[in-house]
Amino acid sequence: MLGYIDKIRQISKGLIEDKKVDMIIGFKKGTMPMMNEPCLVKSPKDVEKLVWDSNCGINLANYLTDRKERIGIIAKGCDSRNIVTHIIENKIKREQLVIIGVPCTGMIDKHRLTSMFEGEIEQVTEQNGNITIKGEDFEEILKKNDVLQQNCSVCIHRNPVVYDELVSDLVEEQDVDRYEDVRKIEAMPSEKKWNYFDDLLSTCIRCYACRNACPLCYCPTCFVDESRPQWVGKSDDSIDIRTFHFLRAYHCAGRCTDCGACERACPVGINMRMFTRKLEKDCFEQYGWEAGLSLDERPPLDTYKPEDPDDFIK
Amino acid sequence: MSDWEPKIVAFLCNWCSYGAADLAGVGRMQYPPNIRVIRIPCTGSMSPKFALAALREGADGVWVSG
Amino acid sequence: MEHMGIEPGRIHFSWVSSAESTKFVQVVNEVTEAVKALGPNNHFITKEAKVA
Amino acid sequence: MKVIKIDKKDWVGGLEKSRSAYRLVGPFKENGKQFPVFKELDKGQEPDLTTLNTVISPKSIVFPQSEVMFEYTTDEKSEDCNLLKRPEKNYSPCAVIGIRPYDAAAFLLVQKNFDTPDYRDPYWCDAYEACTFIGMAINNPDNTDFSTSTKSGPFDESGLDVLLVDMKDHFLAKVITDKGDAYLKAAGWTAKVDTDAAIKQIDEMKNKAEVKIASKISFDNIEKKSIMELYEADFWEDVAFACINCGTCTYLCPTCWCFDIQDENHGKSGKRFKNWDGCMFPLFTHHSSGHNPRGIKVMRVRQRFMHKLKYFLDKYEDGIMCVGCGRCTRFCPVNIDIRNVCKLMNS
Repeated sequence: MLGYIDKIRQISKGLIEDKKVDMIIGFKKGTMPMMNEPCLVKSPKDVEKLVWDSNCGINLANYLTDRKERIGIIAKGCDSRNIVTHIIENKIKREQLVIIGVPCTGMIDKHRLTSMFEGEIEQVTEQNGNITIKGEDFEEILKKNDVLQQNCSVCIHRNPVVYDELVSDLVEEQDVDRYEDVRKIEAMPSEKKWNYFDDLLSTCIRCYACRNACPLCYCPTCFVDESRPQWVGKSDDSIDIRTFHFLRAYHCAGRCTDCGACERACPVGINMRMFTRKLEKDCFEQYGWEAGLSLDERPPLDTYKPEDPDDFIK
Repeated sequence: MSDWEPKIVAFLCNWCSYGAADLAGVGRMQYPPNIRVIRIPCTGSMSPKFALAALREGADGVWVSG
Repeated sequence: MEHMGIEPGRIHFSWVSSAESTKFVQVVNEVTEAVKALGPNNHFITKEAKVA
Repeated sequence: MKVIKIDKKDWVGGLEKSRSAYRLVGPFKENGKQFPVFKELDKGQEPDLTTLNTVISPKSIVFPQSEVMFEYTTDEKSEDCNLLKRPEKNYSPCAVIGIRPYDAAAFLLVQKNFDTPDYRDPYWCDAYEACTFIGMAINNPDNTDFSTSTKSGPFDESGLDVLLVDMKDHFLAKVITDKGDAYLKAAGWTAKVDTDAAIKQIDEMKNKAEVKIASKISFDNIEKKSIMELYEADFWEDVAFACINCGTCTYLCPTCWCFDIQDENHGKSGKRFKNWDGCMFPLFTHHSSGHNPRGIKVMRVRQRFMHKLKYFLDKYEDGIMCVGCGRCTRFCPVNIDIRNVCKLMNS
C-alpha cells in the first residue's frame, strides 16, 4: 500500500493542474502513530502533504455531503461504495467527482494494537505486509494481516467499485465467512442477547463519534436531537443509549458498507457494528443486496418486489 | 401475577386495520381489551422509533397492522 | 429487535383489510395470547432514567 | 510540610482501613473491559494504578454525565405535591485515589466557573468539597502530554491533597493539605521520613519526568493578539476540515464543563437533569427561533479553541483552560491536535 502514494500524488497534481477538479480530498500525516488526518488539497504544491498507508480508516465519503465543488477523492473499496450510496441518495453528483481508486489490503486496528502493548507505542511502520511497532523499551514485528480492523479482515470488496483513475492493479478479493460473529449472537437466547448488548454499550458516553464519522449519517437533524416529540432521553441512561445505537443502525439498514469508521472513531472502543452487521446480513440474505455496488440499482428499502419476504406478516 | 394483563400498543393503518377495528365494533364483536390503538395515516409512515417509544413508556407488546 | 434481546412475540406485524373484521378480532386474540404468554416486558422500559 | 512513607505491602490494608471514614473512588478496570474508569470502589476492589491515564477523565466524580437536579410530582395525594425536591445524594467524605496531577488541577479551572461569588453550583461544589484528592505523580509521561506548558505538570500539587510518588517498593506521600493529612491518618499510614531528603528525592524525579515531556506549547502571543484578529484568522477552515463534529474532545476533556438541562416526565412525576453537552454539537447553540449563531462546523470548532485558549485566558488572566492531559489529541477520531492549533494561533 505504501507504494501507492507517488501515484496518488502524481494523479492529484495532474487533476489540479489541469483544472479538472477544485480540490482533492485525501489524508495527511497525523501527529500520532496510527492516525492520519483527512485533509483538503487545493494547490499543486500541497499535493506533497498527501499520504497513504494502513491508517486511513476514516471514510472520506463523509466529507462529500452536499458539496458543490468539483472534487477529486481518494477512495478505497468501502469509500467508493459509500460514494455510490451518496450519489444514489442525491448527496453529490457523479459529474462533480473524479474518483481516485485505491485497491486496499485493509487498515490496522489501532484499538487492538494499543491494548496489546503495556507501554506506549511511539512509532508504527509498515513494509511488505509486516508492521513494526516501536515503543520506548520494546520493538516487535507483526504480520499486518493479524492486526487488521475486524471489518477489514472480513471485507469482500477491497477494490473500488467505481473509479476514474486507479493507482495500482486490483488486489485479490478475500473469500471469507463474513458473519460468524453475528450468527453467534443469533444463536443466543433473548436474555443473553440483552445482556450481551448491555455489556457492549456499558462504556458509551454518547459523544456521537460513531454517528458523525459515518458517511450515512447526514440528516440535518438527527432523531436524538429532535425535541418535539422527543423520542429518546438525553441522559446516560442505558435504555436511552441502547435506543440511540439501535435506531442509528436501523437508519443504516441496506446502506451500511461496513467500512468500520464508527468503530474506529469510538474513543471507548465499542463495537457498534454488531448492530449494523445484523441488518447487513439480513439485507443480503433476504434481498440479495449489498450496499453501494451499483449506481443503477435502487436499494431494497425503497423498492417493492412481489417476491419480497413477508412471512413475518400475519 | 395472576391478574396481570398485558398492555399492547397497536399501530393501525387508517385505511385498513383501523377500518377493520371499526367494523368489528359495529358488528359488536368481542375481543380482548388489552390493545391501545394508535391510528396512523398509513403503515408506511411507521418508524421503528414508534415501537421503541411504546416499549419505553411501558408497553408489553407492539402490534403493527396495515 | 430480536437480535438485541427483545423476545420474539413482543412485536407483531399483520395485514388486515378494512372489510376483515373477523380477521381483526382473530389477530387481536393471537397477539394478546402471545404477549400474555411472554409475561410482562422487562426490557426497554424507562420508568425513570437511571443516572448518577 | 511532611512526607510519609507507605510500604506497598501496607497499601491495600490502609485503603481498606480508611473505608470506615471514607468512600473510595479510583480508576478500576472491570472484567473484560479495555481500560479503567473512575468509579466508586466496592469492598475488595483496588484502584488500578498501572494505567497512566483513564480514557474518560475523572471530572465525572464531581460532574457526572447526567445528574438529577430535582424531582417533582403533581400527584395531589402526595404530600410533596408541586414541590421541587433535590434528591438525596451521598456527600460523605470521599477519597479519590490515584488521580493524576493534571486532572486534579483541572478541577481548579472548572471551579472558576461553578464556584463564584455570584453563582454557586451546589451540585458541583458539594461533591467537590467532599473529595480528598490522593494524586499519583507521573513518572513516565506519554507523548501527548504537554502539561508542563499549561502551569500544571506531572508532579503538579495545585489540585491535590496528597501527592503519591511511586518509588518501586514503596510510595512517598507528600502531604499538601490538612485534608490529605487526615486521610493518611485514617488509613493508618504514619511512618514519617526525613522531609528534606524525601523532598529532594521527589524533586529529582519531578525534574526527570518533566524533561521527558517533549511537547511544548506557548500562548504568549495569543495573549497579545486581539480577539478579532484570532477570530478572523484564515486557518480555521483548514483546522476544521477534518473535524466530524463529534463530542469526543469535549466529553473526555477534564476542563470542559458545558451542560444541558433536560426534563423527563413520566405520568405525574418527573425529574430535571443536567447532562453533559458540548460546543461541537449544533444543538448546543440552537435557538428556539430556529436561528443558530454557530450554524456551521467551522464556527463550532473555532469556539472550542477560542474558549480554551483565548477567552478564558483573557477573562481570568490565569492561563489557558487546558491542563495538557492530551486526551483530545489521543482520542480524536480524525487527529485534530490542540498543540498544532495553539501553535497556529500563537504564530
